[in-house]
Order: sequence, then C-alpha cells, then structure tokens
Amino acid sequence: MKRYSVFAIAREALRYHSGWEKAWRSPEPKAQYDAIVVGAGGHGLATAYYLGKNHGITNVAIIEKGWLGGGNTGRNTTIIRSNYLQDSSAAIYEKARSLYETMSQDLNYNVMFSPRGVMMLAQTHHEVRGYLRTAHANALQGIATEFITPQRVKELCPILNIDGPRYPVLGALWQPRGGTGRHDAVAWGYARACSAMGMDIIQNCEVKGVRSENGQVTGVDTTKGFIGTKKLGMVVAGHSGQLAEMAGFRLPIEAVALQALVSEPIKPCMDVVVMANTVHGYMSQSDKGEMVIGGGTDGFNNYTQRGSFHHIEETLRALVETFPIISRLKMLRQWGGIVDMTGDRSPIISKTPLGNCFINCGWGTGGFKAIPGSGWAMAELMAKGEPGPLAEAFNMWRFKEGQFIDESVAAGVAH
Amino acid sequence: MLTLECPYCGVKADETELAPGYEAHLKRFGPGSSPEEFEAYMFARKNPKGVHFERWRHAYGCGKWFLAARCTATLEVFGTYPAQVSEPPADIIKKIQARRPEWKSGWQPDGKGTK
Amino acid sequence: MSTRLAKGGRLINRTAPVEFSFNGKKMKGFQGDSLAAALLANDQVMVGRSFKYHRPRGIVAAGPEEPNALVNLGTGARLEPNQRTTTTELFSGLEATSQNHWPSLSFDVGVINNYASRFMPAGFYYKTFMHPRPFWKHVFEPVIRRAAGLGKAPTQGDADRYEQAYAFCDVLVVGAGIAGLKAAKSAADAGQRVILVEQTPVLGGRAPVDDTEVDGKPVEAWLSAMEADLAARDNVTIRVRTVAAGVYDHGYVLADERVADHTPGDGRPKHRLWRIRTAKVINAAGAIERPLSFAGNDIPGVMLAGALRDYVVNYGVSPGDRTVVVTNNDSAYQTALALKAAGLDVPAVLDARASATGALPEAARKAGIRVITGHGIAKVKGGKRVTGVSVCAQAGEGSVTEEIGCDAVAMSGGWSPVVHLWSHCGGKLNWDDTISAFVPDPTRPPLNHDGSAMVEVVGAASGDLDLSGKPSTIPPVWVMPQGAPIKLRSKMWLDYQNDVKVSDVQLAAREGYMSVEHTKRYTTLGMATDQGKLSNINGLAILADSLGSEIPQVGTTTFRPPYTPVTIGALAGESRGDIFQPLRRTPMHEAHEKAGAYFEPVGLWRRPYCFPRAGETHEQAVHREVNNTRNNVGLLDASTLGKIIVKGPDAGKFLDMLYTGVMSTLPVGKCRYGLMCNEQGFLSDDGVVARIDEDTWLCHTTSGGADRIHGWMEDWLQCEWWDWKVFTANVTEQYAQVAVVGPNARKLLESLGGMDVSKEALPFMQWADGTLAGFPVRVYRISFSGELSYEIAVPASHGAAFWEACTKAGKAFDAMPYGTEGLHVLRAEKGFIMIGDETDGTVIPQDLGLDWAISKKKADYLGKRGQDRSYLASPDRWKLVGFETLDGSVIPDGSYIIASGTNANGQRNTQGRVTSTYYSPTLKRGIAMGLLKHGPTRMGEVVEFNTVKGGTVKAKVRDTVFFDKDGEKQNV
Amino acid sequence: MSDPVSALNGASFNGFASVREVGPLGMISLRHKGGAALTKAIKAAVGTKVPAQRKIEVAGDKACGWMSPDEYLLVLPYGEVGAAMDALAKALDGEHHLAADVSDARAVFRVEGDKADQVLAKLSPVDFATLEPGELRRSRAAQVAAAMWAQDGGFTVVCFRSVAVYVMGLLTHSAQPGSELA
Repeated sequence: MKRYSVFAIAREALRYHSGWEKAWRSPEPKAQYDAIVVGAGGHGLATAYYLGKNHGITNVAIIEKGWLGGGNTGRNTTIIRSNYLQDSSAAIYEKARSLYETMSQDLNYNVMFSPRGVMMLAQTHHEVRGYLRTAHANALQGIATEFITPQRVKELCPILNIDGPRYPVLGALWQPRGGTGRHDAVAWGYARACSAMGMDIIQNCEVKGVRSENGQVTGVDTTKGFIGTKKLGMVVAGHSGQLAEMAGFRLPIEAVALQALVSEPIKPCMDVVVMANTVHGYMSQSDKGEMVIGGGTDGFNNYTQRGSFHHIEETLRALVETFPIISRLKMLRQWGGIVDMTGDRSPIISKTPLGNCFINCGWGTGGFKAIPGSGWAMAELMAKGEPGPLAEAFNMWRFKEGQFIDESVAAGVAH
Repeated sequence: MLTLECPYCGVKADETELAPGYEAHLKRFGPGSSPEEFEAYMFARKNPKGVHFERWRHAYGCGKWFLAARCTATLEVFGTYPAQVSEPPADIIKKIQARRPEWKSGWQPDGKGTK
Repeated sequence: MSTRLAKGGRLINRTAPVEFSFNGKKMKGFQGDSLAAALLANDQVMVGRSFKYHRPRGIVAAGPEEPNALVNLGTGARLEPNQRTTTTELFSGLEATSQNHWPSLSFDVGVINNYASRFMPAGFYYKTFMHPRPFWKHVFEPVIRRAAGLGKAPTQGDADRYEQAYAFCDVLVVGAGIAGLKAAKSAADAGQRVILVEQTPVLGGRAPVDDTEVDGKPVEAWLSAMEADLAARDNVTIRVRTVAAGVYDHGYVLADERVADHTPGDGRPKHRLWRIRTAKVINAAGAIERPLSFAGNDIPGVMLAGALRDYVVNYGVSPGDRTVVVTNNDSAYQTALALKAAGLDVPAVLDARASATGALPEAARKAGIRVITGHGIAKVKGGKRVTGVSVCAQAGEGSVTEEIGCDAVAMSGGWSPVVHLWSHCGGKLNWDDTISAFVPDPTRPPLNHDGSAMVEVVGAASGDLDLSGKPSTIPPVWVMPQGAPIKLRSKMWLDYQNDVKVSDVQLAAREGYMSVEHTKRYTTLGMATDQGKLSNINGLAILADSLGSEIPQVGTTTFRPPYTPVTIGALAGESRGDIFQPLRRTPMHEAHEKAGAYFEPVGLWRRPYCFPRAGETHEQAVHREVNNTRNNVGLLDASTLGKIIVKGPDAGKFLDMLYTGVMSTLPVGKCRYGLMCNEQGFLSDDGVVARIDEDTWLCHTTSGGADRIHGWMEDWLQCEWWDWKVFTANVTEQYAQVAVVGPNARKLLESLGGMDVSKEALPFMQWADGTLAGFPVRVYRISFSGELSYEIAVPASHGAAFWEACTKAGKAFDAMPYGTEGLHVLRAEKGFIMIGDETDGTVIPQDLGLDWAISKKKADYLGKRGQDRSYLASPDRWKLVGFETLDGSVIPDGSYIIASGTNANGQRNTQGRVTSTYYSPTLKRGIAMGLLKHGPTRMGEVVEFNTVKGGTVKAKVRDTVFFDKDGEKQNV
Repeated sequence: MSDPVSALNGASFNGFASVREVGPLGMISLRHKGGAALTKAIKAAVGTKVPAQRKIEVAGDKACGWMSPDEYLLVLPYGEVGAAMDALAKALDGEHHLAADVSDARAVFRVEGDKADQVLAKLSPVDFATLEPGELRRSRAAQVAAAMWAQDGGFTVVCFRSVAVYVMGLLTHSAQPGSELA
C-alpha cells in the first residue's frame, strides 16, 4: 500500500495524478477462508480489520451484496459520541470514540474525525435529571462529559434559541470530545487497510444460504458460488433477520426506516452537534456547509429504504423552533435507511445457535459512532470464539432473562 | 406514507391518523410458560422482507385496533381486517396468494400457517 | 455584451419596469423577468464563484437545473441563501448579492484554490491533513469549512409564515407543457379529478419558445384554447408556481407552492406545502438539456443552447452579441435560428456529428449560418467572460483548426428526460441508445398500495423529445474532442458548482471507486444544490468509459426527493410559535398565570412548578409552599391526572389483570392504590382506583400516562380479551381536580359549605359525591403528601370558578397554591414513589418495596410472567431505601453509589443510585431515596455517592419515610 | 355556583372564513354494542335514530353521531345532559353499556363561510369534496384529534378542551385573509 501524504499528492500532481493505485483490490473469491465477514459496511470492514490487526487472521473475505459502505454507513448523520448511561454501552461506544481519535493516522486515510463537541439539550426538568444521571455515570465510566448551563449552551452554539417560549433550554449534557466524522471515508479507509493486509473484499456478491455440518458453519452459498470458511461473522444491519433465517435462527429484531436530510450548504454557523430529544431532532453542519439533520424512526417494518414523510416534517418543525435561522434554508436531499431495532434498543454482538457463526446487529439508530468499537469487539469474539468484556453484555440471550441494556430509561413523566 | 382502510369505520386513513403496533397474531404467554415461549412472545419477531401481518390503531379516528396484511418490501397492502381474530381471514390469504404466488411464510409464531 | 433586445420577450411586460439591486448596484428589469434574465439584461454575466476552486461562474441554464447562478436573496429576517436566479421572479425592491467569495465577486482571494487546483483533485483531502493529529480539528477543518459552504448563514428567524394543505385527486399531472396539458385534458374527459401543477408561473412549457405547431395549430393559439378549456372544468385544478418535489408511497406527493415569493411581505404565506394523495401521477416534467464536456466549458458566457434561446424568446435578452453554437443534435440549431432572427451574430455552429442533414441544420444553412460538422471546441478562451473558442476536429486530440471570436457559447449535449418523480419510489430506467439517455421502463413502474403502477410518464420525460412520437437521434458525445489529453480533460467541468471535472471521475475510477455511488461520493459529482441535473449523465458516461463498461451496467445513483430544494419553513408549516405544538391547559391555567406561576412542561401539559412571589427564587418559593402545606393548607391543581372509567360485568376481572393488586374486591365508595406493569414486568404507571358502583371503577393515572394507559386498556380489550364485557372512557378532561392539602384542609372545605367532609362521613381512602359552595363535586379523601388531603373533582366548565372559590375561602386559613416541585418534595418526605423518578422503565415494583401492592394470590396479571425471569427475580437487584447525608447536604441529582474496584472494562463499580433527592424544608436537611444493592438489609450502613467533580457524598442508609412515619397527620 | 364557562369563552376570528368557539354544549359519550335497547335509548335521550356508520343524525338542537362500532356521541343543550343521562340509564338498564358526560371535556368550534372547507383542508387529511352530507369525520387537526361535520352552511369542529387555544390558533392561522386555496 502506497502511503498517502501531502508529498504523495504533490508528486502525483506533476503527472496529473496518473500514478495513484487502487484503494482496494476487487478479487474473485477463493474457495476457502479462515473467516468470512458478511457485510462490507463500516462494522463488517472494521471487524475484518481488527481480525487482522489484533488477532493476525488475514485469510479473510468480506462479502458484500452491493457496494462497500452502501448501507447505513453511507446514510447516517455521522455523529460520534459515547455519553451513554449504561456501563456496557458506555464501554463500547467510548472504545469506538477513542479509536476514532486516531483512526486517520492508523488507517493512513483522513476520516475527518472532528471532535467539535456534542450537546444534548435538556428542555424539561425531567430531562435535566436524566442527563445529570448520565453525567454521574459517565464520571465513573471515565467518559468526559459535563452538564452545562444555558448560557454556556448559547456560547457554544449561538444559533440556538435557548429562550424558546415552549421548551426553553435548561442546560445540556456536553461531551467535548464527541463530534462527527466523514462516514464514507471510514468504510473506504478500512477497506483500503483490509485489502492491504491481503483480505478479499468481494462486492456485488449476495449470500443466498448458510451451510453447516454437525452444528458448525462450513460456508456460504453466494451469487458467486459456494465459499467455504471456518468462521462466519454476520454484520448486515437491516438484513440481519434474513441472514439469521438462512442460519436457522430468529432474532429479536424489527427492521424499520430511519430518515435523514441535508440542507443546501451555507457558510459555517454551527460548530457543535446538537441533539434535542424533547422535540426529536438533531443537527450539525458538515464541512461542506450543509446542515445535517436527523430525527426519529418509523413504527412499522419496512425494507424500502424510504420512510414516511411526516417524520421529516416533525423533525424540521422541532428544529425550526430550536434554530430559527434554518427556516429559510432549503432541504436539498432526504433519504432513508433500514435500521435493526432490538427489544431493548441495544445491539447484539453474540455467538449464535450455530457453531462458529457470530452475529453483530441491532445497532438501531446509533451504529456509525460504534463502528471501530463494534469491529474490535466482534473481531475478538470471532477470533477467540468467546466474547471479551466489550461484547459480553450484548449477547442475544439476554432478553430471555430480562437482562436489558436499556438506554431509553425514561418511563412516564411525573404526576 | 401509507394509507390503510380502517375495517371498522371504512375510512381510508392516512398514516398520520394511525398508530402502528407491529406484529399481529402474537399469542400471549403468561405465568407458567417456558422461557422459550415467553421470549418468543415478547421478543422473537417475524421480520420478513415480504408479506407481513401487523397491528394498527385508528388512533385519530374510531380508536379501534385493526390488522393489515402488507408487503414490507414494496409496501403493497393486501387487505385490512378486524383485530378480533387469531389468524388471518381466508379472503385475505387468498388475496395474498393471488398477488404473491411464491409466498410461503406462514403467519403462525412457529413459521407454519395457512398456505 | 449581454443586453436587452429592442423587442421580443413573450413573458415580460415592457410597460412595467421593475427596479432591483445586485451587489448593491441598482438595476432595471421588467415584470415577468426571472432574476437571471434581468441580470443578463444588465450585462451581469458573471454571478458567482464555484464551491471548491472559486472560479468565476455565469448563468448556464434558465430553469431549476441551474448550478451556478445562486444568490443571497433579501436581507435580515428575509435573507434566503442559495436562491436560484433562474427560478426567481423579479419583483420591485429585490436585493440580491453574489455568494462564496471574499472580498468581492470580481476579486476573490479564494481563487487561489483555482491556481492550486492541480494539487486538489477529487478526494485529495482523504489523503492528507492527517498530521499532526490535532491540526484537523483546529487548523485544516476550519479553513476548509470557511472556503466551502455557499450562501450566507441567516442570523435571524424568518419574517414570513407558511402553511400546508391537503388535496386529493385521481390524477396528478406534473408539468404543464404540451404533454402535461393533453394528459390533464384526457383524464378530465374521462371524468377524473385532476390536479395539474406547473413549476413556472405560466403554462405551455418549452413549445412556445420553439414556436412549433400543435395538432396543426400555432402553439400560442392551441395553448389559449386549452387553457380556457381546462379552466372551465370543475374537475380540473391548475396550480402554477408549484413544484412537485417528491413522490412517496401510496400516491403521496409533496408539492411546494411559491405563493408569495414574488410579493414578499404582502401577508400571504410565503409558501404552501401541498400534501396530495392521488391514485396516479402523470409525470410530464419534460427533459433537461445536457452540457458538453470541453475545456473551459465553465467560463461565464457558456450556456445551454435551450436556455440561451429561452432568454432571447421569453425575455427579449441576448446573452451575447456573437454566439458560437456547439452541439451533437439538431435542437441547438433552433437557438442559432432564434439568435439570427433576433438580429444577432452566429459565426458558426460546431456540430460534433460527421454530418447534419435534418430540417433544422438545413434551415440554419439557408439562413446563412456557417455549419462546421465533425468539429467541436478544443478550448474556450476567456476568464471572467468568454472571448472566443478554439475549434478542433471532434475525432482528434484537440489540434486547433481555427479560432473564432465570440462572447457567448451555446452548447447542447442532448437531453435527459426528467425521471426523478418516476424514480423516487423505485421506478426503473432503461438506457435508450437512440437518444443517449435513461428513460422510464413502463414495465417496471413504482407501485401503489394495490400493486398497480403509481406513475405514468408522458412527453419528453418519457424520452419522446420532440413530441412527434418519432424517436429523435442523439449520438453520444461525452468528451470533446474525443481524444482529449489530460491537460484538456482537467479543464472540462462536469459538475459546475462542486468543481468536478472529467479528470476527477477518471481518477476515481482509477483508484477503484468503481460503483457509481463511490464515484459520486468520492468526487462529490451530483451532490451540489442542483443534485446533478446537468452533470450526472455526463459523469457516469465518463465513469463507464473509464471502467471499460457500458452506461446501463454502471447505472445511476438513487434519485431522492426533493426534485428541487424545498424551503424548510414550508416543511415546518404552521407549526411555529404559539402553535408549534399543542399546549394543554387546565381550566385554571389563566388563574395560575395571573398568580405568577412558573410553569413546567409535563408531557404536552403545562403545570405550575411553583408560584414565586416578588424577590423569591424558585427554590425559596418551593420551600415556602411546602412549609405552608404542612402547617396550614395548600391548593394544587391536579386536573392533569388521568381519569379513566372502566365499566362492565367483566371490569373487575379486567382490572385485576391490569393492576398488580386486586381491584375486583374494592368495595363501592372506597379507593385503592394500584400499580401497572408492562408485559416485561417493569412498572409503568400508578394511581388511585375508586369503585364507583357495582360494575364501574374510576382509574386515576399519572398526568403523562392518561392517553397511554387508556390506549393500553383498549389494546387488551380489543386484541386479546375481546369477549370480555368491559367499556372504557377517558374522562380526564371532563373534570378539573383540586387537591386541598394540609391541617386546615377540612376547615377550608367546611367553610365552602355543602357536603359533610368529616372524618366519620369521609374517612381516608374513600370518596363521596356532593356539593361544595354549590358546585357539584366528587371528593376523594386520598393523600400524596401525608397530610389531611382531599382531591375534589368538579366539571371542567366550573374549574376556574371552583379554584377561585377555594382560593378566596382559603384566605382565612392561610391557603397558598403549590406547584409540582412542592408536590415532589412533599411526597419524597413521605417516601412515596414517583413514576419517572423512582422508575425508569427498568424497575419492577418489587425493587421499590411495593410487594404489598402485588397480589400473591392472583394466577396472572400483566407483567407477572416477565417478573419471574431470573434477572428480575434475582436477590441481587438494587432496591429502594432512604438516605440521609452525614453532613445534612443534598445528594446531587443523578448520583451513583460507588462500590470498590473496577469492572473488566475499567469502569468504576457501582452498587446503586439516587432516584429522588431534595432539601426538605420540613426537616431542614437533605433527604433522598435511591436504589441500593441488597438495600433493605443494609440499614445504618454508610455509602458514598459520587459527584461529577470527583468527590463523594457520604450518606447513611435508612428507611424511606422521613416524616410522620405512623401517618397520624393524614388520618385525622 | 357560577355559570359553566367554555374553554375560550366564545372567542372568534373573521378571516376568509369566520371561526368562533361555541358552547358550552352538552355531550355524552355512549358506548354500547347495538340493538333495540340502544335505539330506544338514543331516541329517548336526543330524539334521533341510531346513526349509520360515520353519520350524524340531527334533530333540532340535538344530535347523535357514530363514533365507532360501539361508540356514539350525543349532542344536546348543556343544561339537558342530566335528564338525558337519566333517560339513557333507564333505557339501558340491565344492558352492558357506558354513558359518560363529556360536555366539559370538549371544545366546539364553528367554521363558517363559502370557503370554510378550505380552512379545514389545511389542517386535516380529509377529502372534503367526498365528505357526504351528514358525515361525521374523525381525524386530526394538525397535531390533535378532532371530529368534524358539515352543518348549516359551515362546519362544526370538536376537539379536547385542553387544546382549545391551540385549535383556535390553527383555525385563525388557516383562515387568514388572502390565504384562500382557490
């Protein structure tokens, strides 16, 4: 792999950039691998990367139905944060966040991690108490967060209307080292690094069946034929249920649509990520200048990658109230993705009823921020056959015994 | 943006007049049931890419829950019917079969069901 | 030079001059002008700077596909960045400024990027700016961000208002060109309800510009007859200035009507967002002309041939005196002819095709225009304005055969049908070799709710480019000249706004970004505010060529709504300010406002948090309210409490399933506290249930829970136990409810006069109907404070009057109103749990020591099976206890109880957390409740709560009842 | 005791259509599965027949609307609710039913004028052109539940009392002069 640097660019500029090599190879599949990862999104590629980097397993194929990074990795609002409440969530998201800090250097690919800070607005007293609880939990989890005053909120984000008549801002949970990254670059950076380790990324190759013998996985049938493997990792958000069915088990998952949108680009006016959960909306400004906006999920099973438009309207009315200056901007593009929702809205990184077959799914609406941590934990699980401390709580059997990892811990409101 | 006809009041309801309720025809397992039965009832969800039976409430209307047979891959609606049944009515099954001859998945929790 | 012609201009009214300004310079146009036309009429050809290289950019198009000519429109609370001049109607007083430059349009420091463009190919930023690590956030990113972005960020809220409206029809026709008008008429003839939307202010589309005949009639005559015909019909609605922005599932179409964009401040809504449900969409949106890729094709003065013709014919504006036309198809000859007819000079038509023998080329030759076939442009000369072109053979590598001086270039690379609305919901496309374009495949349409085709396509949008039904032929010309070397290719713009060149797409392909989506994202091709309307097809043709593949194999990127950008204010609609969200008010709301209440939102309700007096902090007010309630009497507006009637022969059985306790045995006239769990077993709501008569119960829920619990009841009654005879009614809003609480409560009620509220007549946990001060009331003797307490329900229409009566009568007993925070403190002093504080969706009643409210005898209740699960039944769960800090301080809200050591992930171990923590004005110290592992067995033990600053607060474990343990005060 | 006060005390607005809050109005929510006793009870309480699906039967200042297969809305003068409740109790004695006085739980608006339907078309996903005479449509007005029917050259709109200010705000916004839809 030729290193990327400003000098390489200068050298190539002189010959009109004719000397750049392919970022990743596009090989045909071999007959047999030590491990196959199904799904070349961020999570799948990160899994493969850490299989190689942390565990020395490089005879790996990453099989992708479409184009790499084309699922939710390329459709999200690129927020990175780890200010979670529950210990297990905080651990894996903080692992991920800390890996994002050095990802550009580790991968020699600029993923533009921008620790500009993430604030979650508290707009009711109930929310204030909830975020104070998270701040206390984070203090014990080693995650730098702080509950800040409305005045500090306004300083950090001057375009915020903190005195809205309806939901004045009472404070915010602030994670200064949270931020954003360039989503496509994460997939491309991992892909380039995996390819450089000798791994095969096989795009436009759909898995049609999972084969096993004596309860152990032996390989997958694909549109490019049978490919044998000793270990199989399924990392296919949105289509986990289909793949699980091929492997003979059912998941506690529903696939629903999640939507996002961007405005036309304007000059920089917002240097933090703001999430307003009372009114359901969040927004940041991309390096291109677009306001990147997301909201809530639909409430029904849907594989079309198209959501219901009223959710976009709900999000925008919330954000116009919160950020009055966006009213005259224009929505440039809206899109949807398919997200896996589990029974407790937390992910699954788990062994499965099928031997040597592992699954990583259920990231719901929060997958992008977890990519490196998720890959790290999944690689450990696949390499050792048993979960490490990061993955342990996320096993798929926790529901049966009621051992929830519930981040949506706000039951009703008070009397 | 779905429209579903409420079988109780006959209104072709806009999605915004409805509240979704996920999988239909679940059988409740209470005290005395096995962990597997209870887990299946609470969590294991049919999440088909294709024909699905689901619950909707005409929340901004007559307030009644009803059931819909819908394709999750195309959003085609095969029909809606009242909730007071433990399996899809025969005419709905027939409509699905007419539109999806290849349809095999059953509606029962164990994957079996009328075909 | 670009100027207004002495005559012509079918859309302008020369008797109505309009003044406007551009970059502060006063200019004149006419009513009917687009802003772009008016700018051209004032010789303002250069109007902006590109996104990445800050190159000078001029007007290219005449419609929504315009990538360059975007301006900041208006100022202050009416500033609208990125406004497309080509679709902006000119109005008097319009103020526009150009974008993306500093310090000025003609001298822009950012143009340095242009000179360094060789070092900034597609995706260069992925390969650098990585060291040293902090520099990305602090140095590189800020520089990039400042250079990027387009329009000015507004600094104020929006001065205008918006609205939305619903419409229903059988057929929605999009586009009022000839094809759309015909489709509308034939649907109307068939008796269908038709809505026809047109994005411009006028009907007719392109046909009048080209002065064609329709059905044997001159186009203008045909049009006026058609307009009159449609206008006379009841079943046709025509909406101009309305863009169909997106097609969504089940025939849902969003259309954005620009009601008052051209009359700002006239009081009408700026935009109206239509939400249309239609059985069928007929897409008659026409086609968009494609640019040609030759070096310097982005220099101001290079325009689409059709657009140039629009300016001449529609607005009487000539973008140049001498225009070279360059094309690969016949349509551009119409521009040459139109220019000639307007008395302008056309030195040559360069036609990339080997021969041009159609009627139009012949007409051009006849008109004396020089036609050079087999040739194209090697390079456009000029900087901020075209000065000439170098001509070369299309087949070669760009050797210049001739130089032609000119001040405008009209280019046509063919036409792309507007397939967006067809594709939004999954309609598929075919590649049509004849016209070198993607066209809708009628056998694979987007589907409606019943599986039928939801969209139909007619006219140019279907690939029928001249509406003759005969296929036009447009051969592919993707690069000009065909063998252009890299030096030329790196000056051929594909995406003008985002500065993506032919060489960038080729680089992406070379680097393995082979999927069209990869190329788009890597190069940013098609991601600008025109969403690739001009660039996408040319770009993917280059990509296909680079990959040695065919265009249909490479495919398109996904077409996502909206077709053109939609103002966010329109999408938010009326939901702003006072009607942003419904705000639920109790009947006493105004009285609270008058009393100076500080409100808090509780769900959609607004409840008084406290009633601060002059000079008081909220905290002081709460303490005063609590003390007064304990010592005298307090009044609480409890109207928001949920009230649900459950009635029927099976109502008792039903409530026994719903609550963890037994409600069927509750005697008539009595009240009982109950808990509800979800099927997982987690506590979801609580409240007092009153037995009204033999088969009627009234269930109180939490304020936020009324609708949810009513829905929950109906869910079980309708979907599980549908044979049970139970009816429910949510009567929450029928009653205003006042809690009269404190030692003087009885005296106060007695002074109102009416029913007997003595201990004997109305003991604790009973209710009675009667009158007080003449009001019909139902009085519940229940207490959430530990005080003598009555909750009095009165019909909501009398609520305000009853509250006033209580307040007046209360004066004699030192009554004061108290708010929700006082309520919280009062209940915490008594160790009563609060849903949402002690519970968070993961807590079961057993955790809270509420086993007494769970029936051991019942075989089943909702949540019972869930609570049997090992993790919920574990003896190691955190359980509710009270805490008393050693120093009397208040434990911080949200604090955790630390345990020794760390877990496998290096996180500090915990053994519990605080759930309610207050300063108790009664006890004059901090009090708290919380969950602690094995809590009830650890009385007297000292535990440590963490603080966010790193220290801890020590507290002793105790029971949860801090005040009046024996309940003497409430039982008087 | 004072006189009953409606949610907005008769607020009104005149735009391209007129909007006014009316009431207090008597309303009873009646739940029953249907049959002869129901027919009798409704007749006794408000003097109408049992309305068909989605219909409202009007008799002078009283009416009965179909709300769902087992729910009816009885509308009558505020002062006559007590008598009507008694009549229902008598007629439905021994029958499984629920009758609740909801007069105070509602706010009622009249939207009047040639273009009254245009005011509502901005708020409710309802095809007013196909709304049948005497049809009671339950839907939403922007973000809250509402029931509406055409009557006496205008529309009657019923919503919950607590959101009366919001609904008045919506109707006022929608009826602004100059914002006619056609």
